[in-house]
Amino acid sequence: MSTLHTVNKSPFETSTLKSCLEHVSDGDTILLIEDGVYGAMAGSSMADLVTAKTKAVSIIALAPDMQARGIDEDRLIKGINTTDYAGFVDLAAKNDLSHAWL
Amino acid sequence: MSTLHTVNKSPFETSTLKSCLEHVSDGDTILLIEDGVYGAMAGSSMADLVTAKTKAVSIIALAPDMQARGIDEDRLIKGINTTDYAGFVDLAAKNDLSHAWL
Amino acid sequence: MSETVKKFLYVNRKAPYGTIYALESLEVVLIGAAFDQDVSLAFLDDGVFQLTKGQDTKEIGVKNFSPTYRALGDYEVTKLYVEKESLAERGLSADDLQELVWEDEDDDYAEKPSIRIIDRTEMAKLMANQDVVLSF
Amino acid sequence: MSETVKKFLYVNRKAPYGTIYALESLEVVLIGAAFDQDVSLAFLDDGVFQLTKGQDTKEIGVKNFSPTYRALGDYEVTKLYVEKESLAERGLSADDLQELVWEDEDDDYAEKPSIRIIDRTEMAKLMANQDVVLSF
Amino acid sequence: MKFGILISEGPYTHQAADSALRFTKAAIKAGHEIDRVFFYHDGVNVGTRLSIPPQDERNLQQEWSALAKDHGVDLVICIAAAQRRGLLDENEAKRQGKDANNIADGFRISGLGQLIEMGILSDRLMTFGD
Amino acid sequence: MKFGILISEGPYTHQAADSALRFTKAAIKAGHEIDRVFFYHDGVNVGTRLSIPPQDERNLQQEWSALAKDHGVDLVICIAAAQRRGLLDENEAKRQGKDANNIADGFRISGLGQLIEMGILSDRLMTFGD
Repeated sequence: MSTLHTVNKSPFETSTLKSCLEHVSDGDTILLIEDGVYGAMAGSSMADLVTAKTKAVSIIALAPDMQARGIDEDRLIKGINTTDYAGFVDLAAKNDLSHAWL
Repeated sequence: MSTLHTVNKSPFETSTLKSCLEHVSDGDTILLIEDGVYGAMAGSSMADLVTAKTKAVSIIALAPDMQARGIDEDRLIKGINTTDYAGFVDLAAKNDLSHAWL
Repeated sequence: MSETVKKFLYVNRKAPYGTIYALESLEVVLIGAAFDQDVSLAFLDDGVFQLTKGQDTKEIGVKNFSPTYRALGDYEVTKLYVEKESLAERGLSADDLQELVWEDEDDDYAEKPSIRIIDRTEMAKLMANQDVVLSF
Repeated sequence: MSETVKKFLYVNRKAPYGTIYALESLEVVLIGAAFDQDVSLAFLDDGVFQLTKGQDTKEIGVKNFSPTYRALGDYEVTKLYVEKESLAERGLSADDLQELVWEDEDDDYAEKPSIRIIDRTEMAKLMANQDVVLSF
Repeated sequence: MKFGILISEGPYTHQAADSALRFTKAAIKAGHEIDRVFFYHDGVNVGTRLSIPPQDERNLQQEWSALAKDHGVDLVICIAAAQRRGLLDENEAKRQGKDANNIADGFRISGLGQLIEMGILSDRLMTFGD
Repeated sequence: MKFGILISEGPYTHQAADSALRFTKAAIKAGHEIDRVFFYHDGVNVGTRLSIPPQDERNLQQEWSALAKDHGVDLVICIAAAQRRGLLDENEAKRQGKDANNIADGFRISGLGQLIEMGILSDRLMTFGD
């Protein structure tokens, strides 16, 4: 059993990403979408918290939402990968369960 | 010149109250309304931050919103007062400017 | 469809009244109860505020839906998991919550508590062990 | 009405695209420019993300409105205050923002920067010294 | 004192439209003048006459329409925000080739300039949103 | 694989309805089946035919209606949420004594049971909200 968690909020505005990070199980995937992609940026006040989880869970940012917000790949925290909508669908199919953190 | 700041978000869900507290001027008033009234509760993880501001600014919680959420007056941080909608109107009239933190 | 029994988890992370999500989530739970699935409700973060005692919405003109949680037992919705850490961060304890019960027909209709206080690790396990998660 | 000149401050605290507030705030600023008031824009918290360079919304199907900020100078909206601490908390610096300019007709149409980076104390003072605050 | 009210969220989903209504009633009761109420963002949805809230709940559109009737409060819906969200009056529906309209009594559709004007002419501008 | 999609926010105000649309298109392209799309909370407002977004912006209602037409996607609007927010079909308008309706082609109004059923019958339920 593994879960795909989606987070669509900025971690600077809401506590959603923090709560998600505290409730994931090892081997799960967190996909950052919409304003959630800001959580993937290196050098922010949230970066340490996110970086600490990149070993236990797979953290991925949705590239279309990054591009919309002007975030280059080289700005991402090390260990965070990107994907597109096709990859989003694959992640949803591959994991047993999807959990949207709203 | 003094400002009435209104905050309608839970401080546990969003950073709105924190940002408001960091941008008020001495002598201003912060009125907590809607889910913002949770910021007035003693004993929470936010209480120290709020308590620290009760000297420089007047912090007030809207009683109708407290009652709706089952918060008794004796649960409030010391130094926080309450008012009703008539008092809300008075505060808006008495201060020179209103600033809604959304 | 009667043969499929799935584990449904309703995740409640939002406070009542400021937004409609808590109320409309409860409406889904009530309708969903008719489908005979294995239903659990999770209350964490600001969702724990949904269950507090003494809510009185007269002065804000919004309907008080907190009594409806007491009806959940009659709908055989009997597993309400509340996160301990979320309560503590908000200065709340179990005593601040409504008493919610259900009648166990296998145990001479004994009244049993519906609210189960669990810690964050248990909450994470609960979330991992579902077929469908509905969050609002 | 031409005699009344009020200080209007538009407060931008939200990121673009995830919600429509940034775009619809900008639409108010553009309309408001015709009223010859004393207009300032404040960008703090996630509002600083509105001004970043290199936004490309092709893949999400939403209109890219970031070029519109470059037109503000032509509307005589020339005071865009950006909070330093908000940038730093997000791992950003002034270099990550678009270059926005206006032409000063009193100075031989010299191009001058519209963005002014200020610290939190200055932002608080700016907010205190207004006649109308519009936040979206 | 003259108040202007800005409502930025739709009815029922956010409490903002309720809070604005209670503030407005209290201000009128205290003898203040409500210059105008401007509906922006999802706030435009307050002005639909097609909503049917449950019978044991408040009907925000009707309460606002009553304030317009009883106290002459000017209820203005932003045209740009309304078009995005499908809130039309008869003229707009005709002009846009739509076969129906849904605006309620007491509301009128106009431009964003009415919001700026409200900011200039009122003594205090109050915002209720999310 | 069979996907069910839950949309909880209205069009334009939140990106959720856009993200859901792009996910749905990508899933269809990858050969998956979209069992149903259920519109709840302000999501019901996606289904109004009266919206007129600016010409240089996307029209979400039309894109969803096209998916219903081209791929048989079942677009279901929650009746309780729709009544609160003023989204009606012809039958509902008649039944409730309203003089207009505003639902778009390809959408239908039904009960919350359709959401639960979607959860039971689909392999994965995806939620897009705020």
